[in-house]
Amino acid sequence: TQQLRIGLLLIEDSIPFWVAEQEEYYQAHNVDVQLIPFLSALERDSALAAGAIDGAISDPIGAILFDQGTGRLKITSLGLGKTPAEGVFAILASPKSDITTVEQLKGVEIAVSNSTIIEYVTDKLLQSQGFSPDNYNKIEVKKMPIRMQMLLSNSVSAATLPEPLASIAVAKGAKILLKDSNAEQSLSQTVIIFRSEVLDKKKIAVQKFFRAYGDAVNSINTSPEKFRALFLEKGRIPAFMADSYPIPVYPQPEPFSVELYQPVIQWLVTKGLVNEIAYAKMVSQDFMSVQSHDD
Amino acid sequence: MGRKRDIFIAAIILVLTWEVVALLLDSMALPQPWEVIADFLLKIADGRLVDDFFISALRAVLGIFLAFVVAVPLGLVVGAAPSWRKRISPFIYLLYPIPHVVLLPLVIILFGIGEFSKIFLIALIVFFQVLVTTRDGAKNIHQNYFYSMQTLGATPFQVYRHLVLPATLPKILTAMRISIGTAIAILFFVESFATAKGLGYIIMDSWGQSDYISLYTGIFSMAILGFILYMLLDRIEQWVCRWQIVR
Amino acid sequence: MGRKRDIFIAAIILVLTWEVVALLLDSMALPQPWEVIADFLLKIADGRLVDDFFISALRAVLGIFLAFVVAVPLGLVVGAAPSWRKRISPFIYLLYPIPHVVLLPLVIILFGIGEFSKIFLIALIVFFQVLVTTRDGAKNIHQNYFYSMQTLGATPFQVYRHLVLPATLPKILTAMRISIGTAIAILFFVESFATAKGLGYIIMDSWGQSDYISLYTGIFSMAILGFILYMLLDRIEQWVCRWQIVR
Amino acid sequence: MMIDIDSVSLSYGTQRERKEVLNNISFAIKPHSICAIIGPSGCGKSSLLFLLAGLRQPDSGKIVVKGNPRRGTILQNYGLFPWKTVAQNIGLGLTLQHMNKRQIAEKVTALIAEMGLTGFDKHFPSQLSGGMQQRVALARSLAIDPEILLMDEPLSSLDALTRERLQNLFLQVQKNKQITAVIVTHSIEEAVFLGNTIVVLSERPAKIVQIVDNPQAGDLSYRGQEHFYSRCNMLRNLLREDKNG
Amino acid sequence: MMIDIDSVSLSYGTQRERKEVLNNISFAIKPHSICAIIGPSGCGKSSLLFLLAGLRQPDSGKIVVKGNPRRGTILQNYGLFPWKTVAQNIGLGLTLQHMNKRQIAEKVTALIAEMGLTGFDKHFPSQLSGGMQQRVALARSLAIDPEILLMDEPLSSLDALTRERLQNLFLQVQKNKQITAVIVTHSIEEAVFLGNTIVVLSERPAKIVQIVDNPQAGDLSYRGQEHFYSRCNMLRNLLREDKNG
Ligand SMILES: Nc1ncnc2c1ncn2[C@@H]1O[C@H](COP(=O)(O)OP(=O)(O)OP(=O)(O)O)[C@@H](O)[C@H]1O
Ligand SMILES: Nc1ncnc2c1ncn2[C@@H]1O[C@H](COP(=O)(O)OP(=O)(O)OP(=O)(O)O)[C@@H](O)[C@H]1O
Ligand SMILES: [Mg+2]
Ligand SMILES: [Mg+2]
Repeated sequence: TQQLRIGLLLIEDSIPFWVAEQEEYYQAHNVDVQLIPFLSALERDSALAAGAIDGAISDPIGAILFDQGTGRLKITSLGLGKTPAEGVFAILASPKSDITTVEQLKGVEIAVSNSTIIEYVTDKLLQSQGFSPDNYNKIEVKKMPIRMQMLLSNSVSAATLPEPLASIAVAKGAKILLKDSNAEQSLSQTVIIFRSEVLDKKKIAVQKFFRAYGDAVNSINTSPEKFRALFLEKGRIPAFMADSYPIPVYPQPEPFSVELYQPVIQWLVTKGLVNEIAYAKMVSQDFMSVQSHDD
Repeated sequence: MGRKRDIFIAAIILVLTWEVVALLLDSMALPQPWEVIADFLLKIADGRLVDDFFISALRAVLGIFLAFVVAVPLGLVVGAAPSWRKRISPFIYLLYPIPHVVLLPLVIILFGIGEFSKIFLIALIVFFQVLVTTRDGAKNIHQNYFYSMQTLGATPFQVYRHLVLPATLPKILTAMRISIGTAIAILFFVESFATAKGLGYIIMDSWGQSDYISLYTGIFSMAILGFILYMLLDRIEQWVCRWQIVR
Repeated sequence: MGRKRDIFIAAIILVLTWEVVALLLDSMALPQPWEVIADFLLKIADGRLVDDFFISALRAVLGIFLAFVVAVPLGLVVGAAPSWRKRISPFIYLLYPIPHVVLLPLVIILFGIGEFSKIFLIALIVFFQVLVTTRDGAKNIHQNYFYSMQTLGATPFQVYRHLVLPATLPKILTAMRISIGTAIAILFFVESFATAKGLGYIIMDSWGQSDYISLYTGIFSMAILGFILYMLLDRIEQWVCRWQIVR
Repeated sequence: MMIDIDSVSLSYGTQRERKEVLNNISFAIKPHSICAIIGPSGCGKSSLLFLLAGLRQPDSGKIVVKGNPRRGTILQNYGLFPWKTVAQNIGLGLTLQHMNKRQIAEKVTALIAEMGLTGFDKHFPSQLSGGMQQRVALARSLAIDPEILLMDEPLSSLDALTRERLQNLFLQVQKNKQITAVIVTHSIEEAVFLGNTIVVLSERPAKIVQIVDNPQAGDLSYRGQEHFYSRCNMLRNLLREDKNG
Repeated sequence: MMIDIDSVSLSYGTQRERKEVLNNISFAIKPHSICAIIGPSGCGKSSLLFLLAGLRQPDSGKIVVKGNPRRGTILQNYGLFPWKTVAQNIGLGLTLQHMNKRQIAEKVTALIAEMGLTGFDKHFPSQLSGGMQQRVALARSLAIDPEILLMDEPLSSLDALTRERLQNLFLQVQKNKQITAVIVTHSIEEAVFLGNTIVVLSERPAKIVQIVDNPQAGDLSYRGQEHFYSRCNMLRNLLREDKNG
C-alpha cells in the first residue's frame, strides 16, 4: 500500500485526521497514513517544499503563495470555515488602550503577520467596516505569541489573533473589536492540500484517505463528546476553557469553492504577491466525486 | 565543599532576582519562580517531563558530538598549517554567518524529517563555532613547540597527536562550552517539527498557547540540562588539563 | 595578492558546489545560484536591498558592541581572579543554556518594540559566548606573568590593562568571530517583529511565502555581510596581534 | 634596607605528596650589601627568592623587610611580556608609576644603550636571542631605581665578556644607589666576585650549609687575585662535601 | 658524520628592515668530534644551530650532512611540552619511533637517574626548577641515541658541580656512541674542555673570527692543567679583540 505523509498543525481543524487514526479508519480503508505534527506553518511549508510530506493542512493564502502558479500543489478540500461562524480570527484592542470601538482603530497600528491569512482577514474585516487601506497601519510581527504579548503589554494598541490566543487575550483583559465569525461571509478557511505529484502518483491512496477522513467527520459529528479529550490535546485548547470550548461541526470534505477562492486570489493579486491563477489550476475537484454519503 | 555552596548561592540569587522582577513587572510573560518550580516538580514527579528531558539531552549531545568529530580535526589542521588556513578560511568566513536554521528545507530534503535532521541541524550550527575556536587555538601555538617536534623527527600525524591537539585542548573545551549553550538554545527550533517530545517542543508549544508557566518550566529544565553538562565538562577539564592547574 | 586569489577560488568552488547540488536535487527549496545572484544584483541595482543590508549590519554591529562592552571586562575579571571565577561561573552555567530568543516577550516589556529591543536581543545572545571565551582565555594566562606584574608593583587595574587584556586579546578576537556569525544568524529572528527592513526580515518574509529565490538572496547577502566583517576583523588582528606574527 | 629571614620553611604539592623545599632557613641581609645565594640545581634557590619577593608565603617562619622599599625582581625565566616591545618592557615599571612619557623614553634609551641593545627598542622579545632577552629583564628591573634588587640567575645566558661587563655595571649602580641586592647564581666565580655574603645551600630540602663572609667582594681587581681563586675553591669544596656526605 | 657548512648567510626581518645575522660562514665538522661554538650574546649562534638542525633554511650557501643521521637537538629554551610529564617528555622521541612501552620505560628510568631527577618522573615541567628542566631536555635528546647532537647552551642553568658532572657524562656517551656533536656555549671553559674544534664568532653579523684546534679536549684531567687556562685566556682575548677592534 502507498503511504501518505500528512503535515498537521496543532489546531482544532486537524482533529478529524487524528480521529481517523485513533479509530483506525485508515486501516479500514486500506491506506497507510502517517501524521506529522508541526508547530508552525514555516516548518510545515519547509517539509512540503522538501517533499518530505505529501499533503498538509493549510489556509488558502498560504497554499496559493506556496504554489505561485507553478502547479506544485493543489487545494484538494475545504476543512473548517464554510460558514462565517467557524471563523477563528479577531481584531483585539490592548487592555490598557482606550480603544473600544472599531472606529477608533483609524490611524492606529495593528500588529499582523504580513502576507498571511492574518493580514487578509484584517483587511477584509476593516474594509467591511468602511475603512480604506490608508485609514490604518499594519505593523509586522511574525510570531503569534509575541504579537499577543505585545498586545497585552500595550506595546501595540491592536492586533489580529486567531483562537485560542484571542480568548486567552480576552481573559487577560483585551477587548474584541471585530471577529470574522460575525462577518457576513466566511473570511477564513482551512484547506487540505496535496502536492500535485502525489495527486498524480497516489491518486487511489488520496481517495481512500478522504473516505477515512469522511468517516472520522461523521464519528465526531455523531458523538463529539467522545472525542473531547483528543480534541483538547491535539487542538491545543488551554485548560481554562477546556470544558466550555465548543467542538465544531466538521463538514464533509468538499472542493474549495470558487466563491471562497475569488476574494482570496484577488487580494493576493492586488497586493502584488502573485499573478492571477485560474481557479481550475489551483483547486482540484477530483477526489470528492467518489465520496460516498453513507451517513 | 565550597563549590557546592557557590552553586547554591548563585541559584538562590537567581531565583530571588527572578521573583523580584516578576513582582515588579506583574505580567503573564514572567510568572513567579514558585509557580514554575512547582509545575516543574509536578511534571518531574508524574514522569511527563523526564522523557522530554532525556530526548532533548540526547539530541543536543549527539549534535555536539557529530560537530566535534568533524570540526576538531579540521580546525586543528586549518589552524596549525598556514597553507591550509589561507585556503580554508574563506569558506568558513562565507559559510558561517548565514542562519543555518533557514537551511531547514535543504536538510529535510537530504535527511528526511526524522531524528537525524534534528541532530544534523544542531551539528551544523555548532560545527562552525567549534571550527573557528579550534582553528584560532591551533593558530596560536608557539613556533618553538613545532621546532621541538621537528627535531624529534615527528611525522605530521604525530605532530597533531602530541602537540597540536594537547596544546589546543583548553580552547576545544571552551568550544565545547559554547556548543552546549548553543545546542540547547536551538533545541526550540529543531524540536518544532515532526516531534511532540523534547524541551524545545514544550517551549514552543506552550508559547503558542501563551502558557507561560509551562514555557518557563521548559526554560528552567534547559537551564538544568545545560548546567549538568557544564559540570561534567568541568570535571573533564580538571582531568585533561591537569598540567595547567599544577603550575 | 595570494589572499584575494584564495577568496576568489573559494567563492567559485562554493557556487559550483551549490550549482551541482541544486541540479541534482532539482527542488524549489534550493534554487540555482545564477537565479539567486541575478535576483541579488537586480535588488542591489534598484536599491531595494541596500537599505536592508545596512540596517542589518548596523543592528548586528551594535549588538556585538553592546555585548563586548559588558562581557569582555567581566570575562577578564572572572577568568583572571579565581575567587570571582568560582562565584560567577555558576551564573553563567545556569543562564547560558537557555534559549534567549524565548525571552523576547520580556525584552519587549522592558525595552519596548523599537530598535533597542532588537539590538539588546542580539547582545544578550552574543554576550554569553563572549563571556565564556574571554573567561577561558583569561584563565589560561601563565602564572609567571602575574608574578612579573606583581614584582613591578602593578595595581589590579594595571594588571588588567598591561597583562590580562593583551594576553587574552587573541581569544577575544576568536569571540568576535563567533559573535559575528551568531549575530548575523539570529537577525532572522530579531527582525521578525516590528520592522519591515533588514536581511532577516527578507528571509523570514520570503520563507513564509515559500519564495526561495528571495530567501537565498537574503542568505547570500548575509554571507557577504559576514564576510566583510570577517575581513575587517582579520585586519584588526594583524594589527593588534603583531607580536604573535613576528615570532 | 635590612632583610631578615627567620626560620623559613616551604613545601610544594598536595597533602598526600609533599615535597619539602626549604627547611628552616634563617639569615639576615645587611643594608646596601649584596648577598649571593648558591646551591645545587633544584635545591630551592628560586623558591627562596620568590619568598623574598613576596610572591609566595612561607609555610612557617617569616621574612621581615623594614619599611616599604621599591623592589626590583628578575625571575629565572625573564618574565618579559611578549606583546610589548623591548622599550615598552623596559619602561613598564615606570609606566606603572605614571612617570611622564618623555622621561620614560630618556631613561629607557639610556638603559638600552648600556645593555648593548641599541637598535632593538622596537623589537618584540621573540625576536631577540636568549642573552638579549635576559638583558632586557635586567634593564627592566634597574629602570625603577629599586632599593632592593632580587635577581635569579640574571646573567646565566650571557657570554663571558658581556657577563663581566654587566657585573661591573651592576656593581657600579649598586654602589651609587646604595641598593640592597640578592643574587641567585650557579656561577661560583660570580658569587665570589659580587657577594658581600655568600649563602651556601644544601641539596633539596635546602638547609644552610654555611654563610661565608666575603669582604673583598665588589673590588674590580679582586677577580685576578689568588685570594679570589682560593675563595672559589673553598666554596666548591663546601658544595662538594655537602653533596657527598 | 661529516657536516659541511658552506658560505652560509642568514638575515631576519622584512625587505624594508633586514638584520643580517650570519655572514658567509664556512667550516666543517669532523665525524665523531665535538665542535664548540662561542661568540658574543646575540651574534647568531642559536641561528646557526637552527640551520644545522634544519629548522630554517639559509638565505644563501648550504649545509651538507652526509646520509640521514638521527639528530638530537636541544634548543636554548628547553622546548619541553608542558602537558607531558618528565617521563613522557624524555621518552617522547622513542614514542614517536614506536618503540615498545616497556623498553621506553626502562630507558627513561635510567636517564632520569643519570640526570639526578629520580622521583620527579610524574612531575610536569612547570613543577621543576630551571636547571631540572634543562636536564630533562638533555635527557630527551640523548634518549634517541642520536648520531648527531646539536646543543644550544644545554647546561647554562646548572650549578657548577652538576654542570661538570653532566659534561663528563656527555663526554662518555659521546665517545661510546661516536656522536658528532655541536655545542653552543657562552662558557669559555666549557668550550675548551669539550670542543675538539672551537669556532669563535664575531659580533652580529657573525663572521668566523678563528677556528681553534683543541686536541686535548675531552681529556678529563685537562680541566686542571695550566695549558687549559692559557687556552681559555687565548680565546677570551680573541673575543675581546674582536669586540674592541
Ligand atoms: N625571529 C627573529 N626575528 C628577527 N630577528 C631575530 C629573530 N630571531 C633572532 N633574531 C636576531 O638574530 C640575532 C641572533 O640571534 P641568536 O639567537 O642567533 O643569537 P645568539 O648568538 O644565540 O645569542 P645568545 O647568546 O644571546 O643566545 C639577534 O640579534 C636577534 O635579535
Ligand atoms: N610549582 C611547583 N610545584 C611543585 N614543585 C615545585 C614547584 N616549583 C618548584 N618545585 C620544586 O621545588 C624544588 C626547588 O625548585 P627551585 O626552582 O626553587 O630550585 P632552584 O634552586 O632554583 O634550582 P635551579 O638552580 O635549577 O633553578 C624543585 O625540586 C622543584 O621540583
Ligand atoms: Mg632556580
Ligand atoms: Mg642563543
